[in-house]
Parts: sequence; structure tokens; C-alpha cells
Amino acid sequence: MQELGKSEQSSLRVTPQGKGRVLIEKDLSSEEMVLNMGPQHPSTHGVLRLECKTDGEVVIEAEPYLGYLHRCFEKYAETVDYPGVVPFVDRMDYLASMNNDLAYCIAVEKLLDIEIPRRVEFIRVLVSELNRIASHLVAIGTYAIDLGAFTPFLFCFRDREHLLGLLEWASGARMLYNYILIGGVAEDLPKGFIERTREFVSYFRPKAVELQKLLTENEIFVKRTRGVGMMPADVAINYGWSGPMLRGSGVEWDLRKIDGYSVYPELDFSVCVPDGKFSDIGDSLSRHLVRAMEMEESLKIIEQCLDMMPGEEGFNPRAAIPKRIRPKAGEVYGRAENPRGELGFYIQSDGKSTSPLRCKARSSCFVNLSAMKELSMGQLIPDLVAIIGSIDIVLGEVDR
Amino acid sequence: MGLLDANISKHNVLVTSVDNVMNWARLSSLWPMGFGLACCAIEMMATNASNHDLERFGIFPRSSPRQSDLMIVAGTVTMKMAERVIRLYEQMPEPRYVLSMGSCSNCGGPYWKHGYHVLKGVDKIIPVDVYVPGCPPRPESLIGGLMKIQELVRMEQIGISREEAIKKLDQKSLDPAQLIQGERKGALTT
Amino acid sequence: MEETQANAAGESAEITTAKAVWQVVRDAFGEAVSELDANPFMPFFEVLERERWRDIALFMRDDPVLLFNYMACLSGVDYPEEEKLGIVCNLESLGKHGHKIAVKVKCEREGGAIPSVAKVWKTAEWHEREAFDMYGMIFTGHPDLRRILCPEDWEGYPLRKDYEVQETYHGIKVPN
Amino acid sequence: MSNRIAEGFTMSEYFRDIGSSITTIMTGMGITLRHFFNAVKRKGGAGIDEDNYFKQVDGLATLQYPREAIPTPETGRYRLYCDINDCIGCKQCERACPIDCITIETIKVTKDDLGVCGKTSGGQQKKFWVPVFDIDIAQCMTCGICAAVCPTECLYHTQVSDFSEFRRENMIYHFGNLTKLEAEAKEKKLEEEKKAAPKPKPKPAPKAQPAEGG
Amino acid sequence: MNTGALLPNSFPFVMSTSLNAWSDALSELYLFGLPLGLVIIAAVPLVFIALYALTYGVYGERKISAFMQDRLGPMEVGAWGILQTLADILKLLQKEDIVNKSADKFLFVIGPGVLFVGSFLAFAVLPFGPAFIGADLNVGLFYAIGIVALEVVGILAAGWGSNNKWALYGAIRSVAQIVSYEIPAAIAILCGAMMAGTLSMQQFNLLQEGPYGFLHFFLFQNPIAWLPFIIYFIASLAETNRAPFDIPEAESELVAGYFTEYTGMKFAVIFLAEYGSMFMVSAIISIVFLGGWNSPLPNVGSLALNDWTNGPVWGAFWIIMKGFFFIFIQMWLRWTLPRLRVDQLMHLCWKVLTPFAFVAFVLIAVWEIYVK
Repeated sequence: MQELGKSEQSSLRVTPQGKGRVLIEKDLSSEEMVLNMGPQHPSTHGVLRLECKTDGEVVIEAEPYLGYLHRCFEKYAETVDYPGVVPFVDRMDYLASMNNDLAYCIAVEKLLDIEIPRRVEFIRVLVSELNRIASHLVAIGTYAIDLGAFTPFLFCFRDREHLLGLLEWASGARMLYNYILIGGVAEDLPKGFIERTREFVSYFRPKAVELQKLLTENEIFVKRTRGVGMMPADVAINYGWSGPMLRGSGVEWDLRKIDGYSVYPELDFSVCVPDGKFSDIGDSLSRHLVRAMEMEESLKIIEQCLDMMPGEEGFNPRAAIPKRIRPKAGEVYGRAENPRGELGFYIQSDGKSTSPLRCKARSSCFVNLSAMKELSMGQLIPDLVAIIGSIDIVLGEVDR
Repeated sequence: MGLLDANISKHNVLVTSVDNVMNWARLSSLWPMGFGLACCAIEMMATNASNHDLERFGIFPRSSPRQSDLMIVAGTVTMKMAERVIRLYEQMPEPRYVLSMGSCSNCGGPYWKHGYHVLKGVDKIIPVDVYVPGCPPRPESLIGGLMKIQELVRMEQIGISREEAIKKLDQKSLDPAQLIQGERKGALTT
Repeated sequence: MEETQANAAGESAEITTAKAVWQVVRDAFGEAVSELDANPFMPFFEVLERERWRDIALFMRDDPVLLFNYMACLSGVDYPEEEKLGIVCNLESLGKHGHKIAVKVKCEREGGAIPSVAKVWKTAEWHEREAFDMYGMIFTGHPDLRRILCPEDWEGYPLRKDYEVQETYHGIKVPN
Repeated sequence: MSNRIAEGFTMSEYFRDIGSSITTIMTGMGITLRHFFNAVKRKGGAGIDEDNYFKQVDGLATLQYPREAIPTPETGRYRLYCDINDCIGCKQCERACPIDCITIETIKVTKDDLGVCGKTSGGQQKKFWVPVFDIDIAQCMTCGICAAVCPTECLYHTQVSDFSEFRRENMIYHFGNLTKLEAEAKEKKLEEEKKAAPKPKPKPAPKAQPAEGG
Repeated sequence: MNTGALLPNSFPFVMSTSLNAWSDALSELYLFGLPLGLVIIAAVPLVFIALYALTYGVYGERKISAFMQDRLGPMEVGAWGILQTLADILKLLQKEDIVNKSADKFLFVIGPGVLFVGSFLAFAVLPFGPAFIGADLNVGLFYAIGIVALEVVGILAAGWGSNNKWALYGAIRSVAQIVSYEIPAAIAILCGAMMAGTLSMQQFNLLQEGPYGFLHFFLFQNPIAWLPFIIYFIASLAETNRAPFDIPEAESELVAGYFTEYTGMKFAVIFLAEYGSMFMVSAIISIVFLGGWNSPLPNVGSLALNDWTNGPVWGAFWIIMKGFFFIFIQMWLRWTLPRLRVDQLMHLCWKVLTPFAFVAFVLIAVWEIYVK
């Protein structure tokens, strides 16, 4: 199969040259053209702009331009107090707000050194895994759209709607929750939430299988993604990739296992790495597969959370929230596994003010996207679209 | 106002009925340009997706500005993006409408104070017809906003400009303060 | 990790590995690096001779004992009271040794320059561009040092503590 | 091209490719056809907090919004609403709001007016008139921080979400319980009281900065 | 009354069984020395096609796609959104007609026209019944597959004239695709011609006439005929730029392909042309392989189903139904599959479809000469 892909490339006068580099043979005289893709383009997932130098259908080089959604998060974090940052953190990676909040709260709690009630921990893990599924559904759905299949996208969004309903029921908002607070959660889970979540899990499992049959196993989809956008593991690490992107390159690295934050060490789940049978390790298909497999793992985690969650008698979700959050002077780098990779917060506190002196968000998309230039070299335009889709960028997090 | 305008503005039957048919066509086929910028874009996608399905109203997203009638500015417009927003707006053919979706494009939203790189409201650069509040607005809110656009299209006629139509609709629609009063009474009674 | 016992045990181990790491770097570069600040949150040391930062980085990446192959984060920081700008790099040995450490490099506030490590860790390329965009320090040897988030013709460096927002940008009023 | 075939692109692979294409395409088409025939069913209108929610999710998922709507959960945070009768003018929400979309101006209630000003529904004596309580709904990001700090729980988010407007100005909601004239009168009264009894330090109500968005 | 009777074009003929007499009489009608009657006869199918394209094509596509995707599709414009397409067209009429300053104005304007004419010219040789045919050319089939080349000119003119890079990409891709797929398509159709021994469209239908209904169709006359049938169907998808071969208008890659810059009515014309050619290829495949206007029902003993369901009005009904069936399959494929890449498209054409088409050609020739 992969040989087939190569032969197709060779017909377009592109020959691989060592590590992912290609040489475009000049057997015909042709001119380069600069193609400006974005910031308003259906496949750039927002407002990314790619300046592509193209030779016919072949992209010689694609230079990403960011900043079209630069919303000054870091400036804001310096002006509002610690709990006030949470809503802005929500708006960074708007597809996985719960995970963002978790990362931020972990960083601040590390600085504050406070103990979190156990039920709060379980609630946090539960909602962030629910949100992880929702986020992966969007990633898979939009990837399908990028490759021209519209129906899987709508199936993904239909199922995501149930997740949003669940999260709205718990937190009060559909997308940007402000639910996980420093030292607790905003509210306890509503009555019946646990049963409904169980029902969701049993509802979603067959849908995931259907999605797999409809999209992932489709030969055209495989042909479009297999062997496209190859990234070897060592280069991926050098680029600072994390999350499904790095796992797609075959590195078994998941912060939920490595850092073991929250109650993840107690939960039984595996780190999803492609086995290399269905896909070539490091290509776009692997990254897609990792996301699809992670949804299943998240379902497992959710089930375990529901089973292990301590009772709600006398539980106050805000009990551990400090009245006045003013950490002592120091610096901290706290991180958590976002659906897109490692989301870290470097927070610097001077011990005097109630707002951080410096709050840098190490966003996973920003780092993952930085390899775009290398990934896009010598690809076809349709492959470029497939590669952007497989990176699964959220511009809110890239530009912050 | 010219002589012809004066005559037309009297709304004779023929002109109004043709106008009504034309307005019906326009409001039944509002093709928006999917102008996803930020968080609201996801809600816009959710509105287009199965659960709310904007296609019920004939609202069918196009990716080229040339074929769209409506620009849904969904998300934060930044300084870097502002010029492109203007450009895309200018690429759209008349008659065109702009719906500002979400706090950020209404007035800069959460970023209105210290957001050095955020445009404080898309209405500073292009004329906006309907503002949909929310951060992000629920799909229902967006549909409500689109219904408002349809009302506006219905109101516009030969001799009634967009501004006049908005003014008329504004008078017709409930004052939010009144609405709150009613809500307050409701809250008090329960 | 919020469990206090596990916390104390885990982080002290972190500090001991950090100490060991620092010792290796100290042995190789001597006074070029400062003492280790062994705080429980984020143990770090500072590169005092910043011209050698790239060598230190390369050493940290390639030394078989250290193998810091993964740069998690590079944050620009403003130190107004010291009249300095700086960067904080969080390094990790991913999949090899698993240890972490943070490194700080500082430079003068006006016209300061820090050697770029974009060639050492490719991820640093965009992080450094962002730090340049936000703080205005120069990274010498950077392959492509341009603004990344703000427009090319933006005035000032937004995250500096003394930043004043410009009045207009291309005719559009910026402040509210 | 020929060297590629030498690299292992064999005839059997060629036919296997065609075979797998046909089978996977058929599977996909079977799925869409099943959905096509399942379109006679419609999803029910149960809210997520109802027990039968997941029993009603088969078939077409579309909700015809202006005609039918799934109820928003009770916890839904949408339009910010202030029950001004319960507001004690403590300004905690104004301080807590990360984006300053609430503007409050208060006037201290004179002693003889305490009865007129009344008590909150919780029985707490109100000590401030609140002539200006403006919420810029267009700026509000429905984070719920203000509602969390409100001591009398008079500020809360309602489930109403569909309230778009033609004009930006209409989105600034005025909740103040005094008209401008009344407010002036009260201020004058307070001044007089202060003059009469200079013991408590004259402390004019701190003027909040107008937070006009436009 | 049968369903076919509801079609507007057939209404005057419902009561009459001697349709030919009607058409003969009509063709005698001359006005000021112009053959008005003939024009009417030729125009009647086209009126239907326009109606079809307006209502069924677009509306049907939206509804079918919606049901496949668990949604409702157009609902609010008319009952069940039946007037949606009408509203779209009326709206597009009112839109501002933008021509780029930097566009090649001549090509830009002529592009959609050529496209429209190219896609609708082939309808001249489509027989809608024993008497309904615009021009019964003796090389009708050849004409039909040849006229598609005009569409390429239209697309190229539109894409080049727009002076837009996306449009140019779309146009070039489209030209490469259509020209390539002409070859397997033509060979597959030639297989059919070989079985019939004629190129006349009307002759095709007459040859597949018979009391046993579908058993007389070429698809079932020859055990190898399914191969060119499938090849032509796949190639026809590519020729009409339908998914999974819709790379010239690939929305996620090329914004809107060669019609990125078109507004208003010009865009509507391009849209209609697409649906027109969709019907055309469906009609050709049903004429060549599935008996055209012949009823598929066989005579079973005393139940003379075939005889009852054959006739002028029934003929139109059957060919339209067969066309709709293939259009449904086209839509079904479109809303299921991802899009192919440019090189994979060419791979499919040159390395899969063309060799198989040749194989089919040889096999059918052998069958026709030695077995039959």
C-alpha cells in the first residue's frame, strides 16, 4: 500500500530525499506560484494563514502565519486575579475547556500547596474526560470534512451534542464552562448525572464503531492519510510535540501516566500508540487512529470514575477553595494532558499581588503547528489539507 | 428623495407584492459565509450540524464570499484580522447582511479592556445588522439572530432603507428593560 | 499529586534529580551557571554567562547522562526591578531519563540579546519568536526572527510591564 | 515508474486494493443507507435531566428550534439578571467581574429612609440605594463569578439565551431602582443629613467608572 | 392515472394513445415559415429538465443528504421546504453581479454560458419515448459523449477568466480529470455500442424492447456487460465532478473551485449545469445498458405487465425514473465517501478503469462474435 503511495508521488516528479525531504525534479520548466491559504479558508480550522509556494499541485514550502486570533491571554492573566483567569483559560482551547481549566488549576494549586477533596478530583477527571471525547469528536469530524466526507462530521457533532448537554447540565454552559476552579469545582454534579453518563457510554460505544466503519476503515480515507505527513519520533520530540501527535509517532508518552496528576494513577487505562499494521507510524492516519482509540480509553476512564466516585454526603465542592488566593512568591510550571497534547502553565507569583506576575501558556497546538513547515515540504495541496487536519489545531490556543 | 421615490414609497399594490415575493426569496435563502474565527465558530458549526440544522431555513453555508448574502462574524476580530474582515465584506455581493455573533464581535467581549490586539466590536469597521449576545451564544440564540435578520429582510422594501427598517423593527420589538420588568414580575410571583 | 504525602515524596525526588543534573552541568561549565535554586515547585538554575547558553543547551541535549531531548516550554519574562528581560526554559528528558529542570537566561532590558537555541530544539524557534514578539529581546543566531503573533508593524512589546497600547493601527482605533 | 513496480508494487496488491476499496465503500454506503431509512424516526424532546433522554435519541436528531426546544438545564448560565429588590449594593460583583461589565453606583440610605428602602427577601436591611446597576450583556462572558460572590443571591444567570438585538445600545441593561431625579433627591438628602450630624465621616458614594463598551 | 401523467409535458397526451399522430400534427405547425411545432417538441423535454433541475435535483439532494445525516433538511420554505430551490434561484437573480476588475471579462462571462450549453446540448439526442426525441441522429451516442468536451471549455474559461488562483486550480484539475475520464467512459460506452451495433440512441431503445422486460436489457443480455456498466458509472461520476471525484470544486481545498468568483445568476447557471449533466449521464447509462424508455417489467403468463407499462407516456416515466435512480446513487456516494486526491484520481483512471475497460471491450467483442 505504501509503495503505491510512493509510486503516485513519483508520477508527480517528487522524489523523497532522506528524512522527509523531497526534491522536485525539473524535467519541465514551470514557475513557482505563491498561494495564500487563509486566514479565511474552509480547511485552516479557523484563522491560520499559510503562504504556500507551489509548483503546480506540489507545495514546495508552506509558511504558517499566526496571530489572527491573538487575544492577549497572557496580558489578561497579569491583570485579573487568579480565579478570574479561569474564564480566559477556557477561551484558549475552546474545544476542551475543562482540560484547560484542569491544567491551570493544577499549576496554581501546586503553587498554593492545597489539598483537594477526593470527590472533586473524580469530578474533575470525569468532566475532563467527557470533554476530551467531545474535543476528539470535533477533531475527527473536521478531519473528515477536510478530506471531503461530510456525513461523519455531522455524526460526530450529533454525538457531541449529548456530551455538551451533559456538561451543560453539570456546569451551566455549553462550551466554556468555568467549572473547575482553583481548589474545587463550581458545583456538585446534579442528581442523575452519573446514571445519564453511564447511559451515554453505552449509547456512544456503537456510534464510535459506526464512525470507525464509515470513516477510518474507508479505503479512500486510508489512501488519503496513510504515509502522508510522516514524522519520525526523534524529530517529533525535538519539535516538542506532545499528546496524540507524539503518540502517533510511536512514543508512548501520556502526561496522565507520566505525571500521574489528579486521580489518574488509580485508574486503569492504556496509552494509545498505533501498532503500525493499519497505518505507518508517524503519519496522519496514525494520529487520527490515536484520537479514535483515545475516545475508547476515555470511555473506560469515565466508567471507572463513575464506579469509584465517593459519595456526595456532606460534600461541598467549594470547601477547599481559598478565600483569597495569594500564593507565596515562586515560580511553577504545571501541566496536564490536553486532548491536543501537553498544556502547561508557567506561573510566576511575587507573593504580594492577587494576580500572577507572569502567566505563560505553553499551548500544545502552537508547538505542534511549528512543525508545519517541515511537514508540508513537497506535499500536494490535498495532502497539505490532510496534514493540517491531522495536527488538529485550535487557533484560540495557538494564538492565545 | 426623488419624485420616483416619493411615488414608490406610497407602496402601491404591485410594487409591494413583487417586493414581498423578492423579500421572501431573499429571506428564505440566506447563504452565510462561514466566517469562523474563534469559539463561536464551533457553536456556529454546531448550529449547522444535525441537531439544529440551519438548512431547515435554507441557510446553507458557502465558503466563498462571492456566493454569500450574510456574514456571520463568529468570534474575536483582532487587529491583524480586521483588514481581512473588511476585505471579505467588500467581496460579498449586495444585498449583504452582517450578523455579529457573540460578545467578542459585539464589543470585544471579555477582551474589551486590556485586549491590546482585539478589535472592540466589529461594528467599528463594518455595519452590523444584528447582534447576538452570548459567550458563545447557544445555537438557539444564533437561530434567533438569524430570524431577526429575516425580519429585517422582510421589512426592507423599495423606499424603506435598511436604517429605517431597523428603526421600525426596533420600535416593534420589546424594549429589553420592559422584558426584564416582566421577568422580574415573573420572578417575584413564583 | 495533591495528596500531600505523595507530593512531598515525589517532589523531593524531583529536587534530588535536579541537583544531580545541575551538578553535571556545573562540572562541565563551572561558573557559567549559577547555584541551583532547589525550590519545591520548579528547581532551576540560571545561566550567568549567556554567550555560553547555546553550548550549555547542546551539552544538555546530547550528554548521555542528561539527554534533555524535549523542551516543554520557553517563556519570556520581564524583570523590571532588575532592569532585565529573561527566558525560562523547562527541559525534560522525554522517554530517556525522565528528569526535569528549568533554566533561566537573562539579558539587558534594552537591546539585550540571548543566543538562540532554535537549532538545538526546533520547538524553541517559535517560542523564541514569541518571546521576541512580546518582550523584544534579540535571539542571536535565530533563523527567522520576526514577530509571530502581533502584526509585523505593531509598535512596542505588549507583555513588558511598561507597555503602552498604541492609539491606532492602520486607522483603526485600538484602545476602547 | 517501472522502478516502483520493482520495489514491490505487485499485481496481488493491486487487486487487493481494488477489493478492499469495494468492500469498505459498500460498508460505508450501507451505514448511510441505514440512516436514510431510519429517517422516519425523530429524536424526542426530553431534556438531558430527564430519565428517558437516551431512550429518545434514535433517528433524525434535528430540533426545529423556534417551534420546539429542548429545555435548558436549570443550571444553565445565560442572560445575567439582577433582582434589584434584593440587592444591598455591596459591589462585590463589580469587583469580582474579571471583565468589568457591571457598573454600580450607590447612595447611602439616610436613616429616616431605611424603612422605605426596605429589606431583602432574606431579611437583611438594605443600606444603599442603587441608582445605577448596569450590566453590559454584550460584554458579559457568562462565567458566573459574579453570581457566586453575591451575598444575597440577587444576581444570577437565567436560562434565557435567545435575546439578540438590532442595536448595540439595547444590550446595556439598566437594573437601577431609582430614576435619575430620585437619585438626585436622595443624594441631596444624604448631604443634608451629613451636614446635620457631622459625626459619621462624610463619605460620598464611590463613583464607579462608567464601563461603556460601544 | 399513472405517475408519468402528472408530468406537465405529458399532460396533453394523457388521453391519447396515438402520440405519434399528435407529434406529427405538431411538427406540421409552422408560424411565419418557422418550424414552431418542431421547436415545441424539442423544447418539451427541456422544460421538464429545467423543472427537474430546479426542484428534484437540488431539493432532492438536500433532502437525501439530510436524511442520511440524521437531519431534516429544508423545512421552512414551503411545506417541507419544497420551494427552497425556487427561493434560491429568485434570490440569486437579485444579487449583485460582480465581475472582477482583473478578470478576463469575455471569458468570465462566457464561461458559465458554455458550461450550461454544453451540458444541455446533449439533451437533444436523449429519447424520452418512442416519439420524444429532439434529434434522432444516427451518431447520437457519439454526439452525446463528444459534446461533454464543450463543458471542459466552459470550465476552463470560467477558471482562467476569474483570475483567481483557486479557480485556476479548480479549472486545471477539472480539465485533467474530464479529459482523462473520457477514455474509459468512451470505451465502456463503445462496449454498449458493440452489443447494439448502432450509435443511434433511439435504436438502442428499440433493440432492448421485448416481452420479457428487463431480460432484454443489454446489462442482462451479456454476462460481461456489468463491467463496462460499472466503469461507465464511475467515469461518469468523474465527468460530472461528483464526489468522490469532486476535486475541481473541493470545498476544503479550493474554497469553491472554478466558480469561486461567480456571483448571482452566473453561479446559478453553473449550478444548474452541474445538475443537468448529472441527469444526462444517468440517462445515457440507462439508455445504453438498461433499456431506456422500455419497461423493466416482464410479461408473466397472462399478466402482460410489459405491454401494460409500455407506451409513450410510460416511456418518459421509465427513463426519468431510471435517471433518478442513478442520481440517487450519485448522491448516496457523495454523502458517504471522502474525496480522492488528484494523483489517486489519475491512478484510478489510467491504471484501473482504462485497462479494465479494454478487457471488457475485448471480452464483449469475443462474446458478440463467437458466443452469441
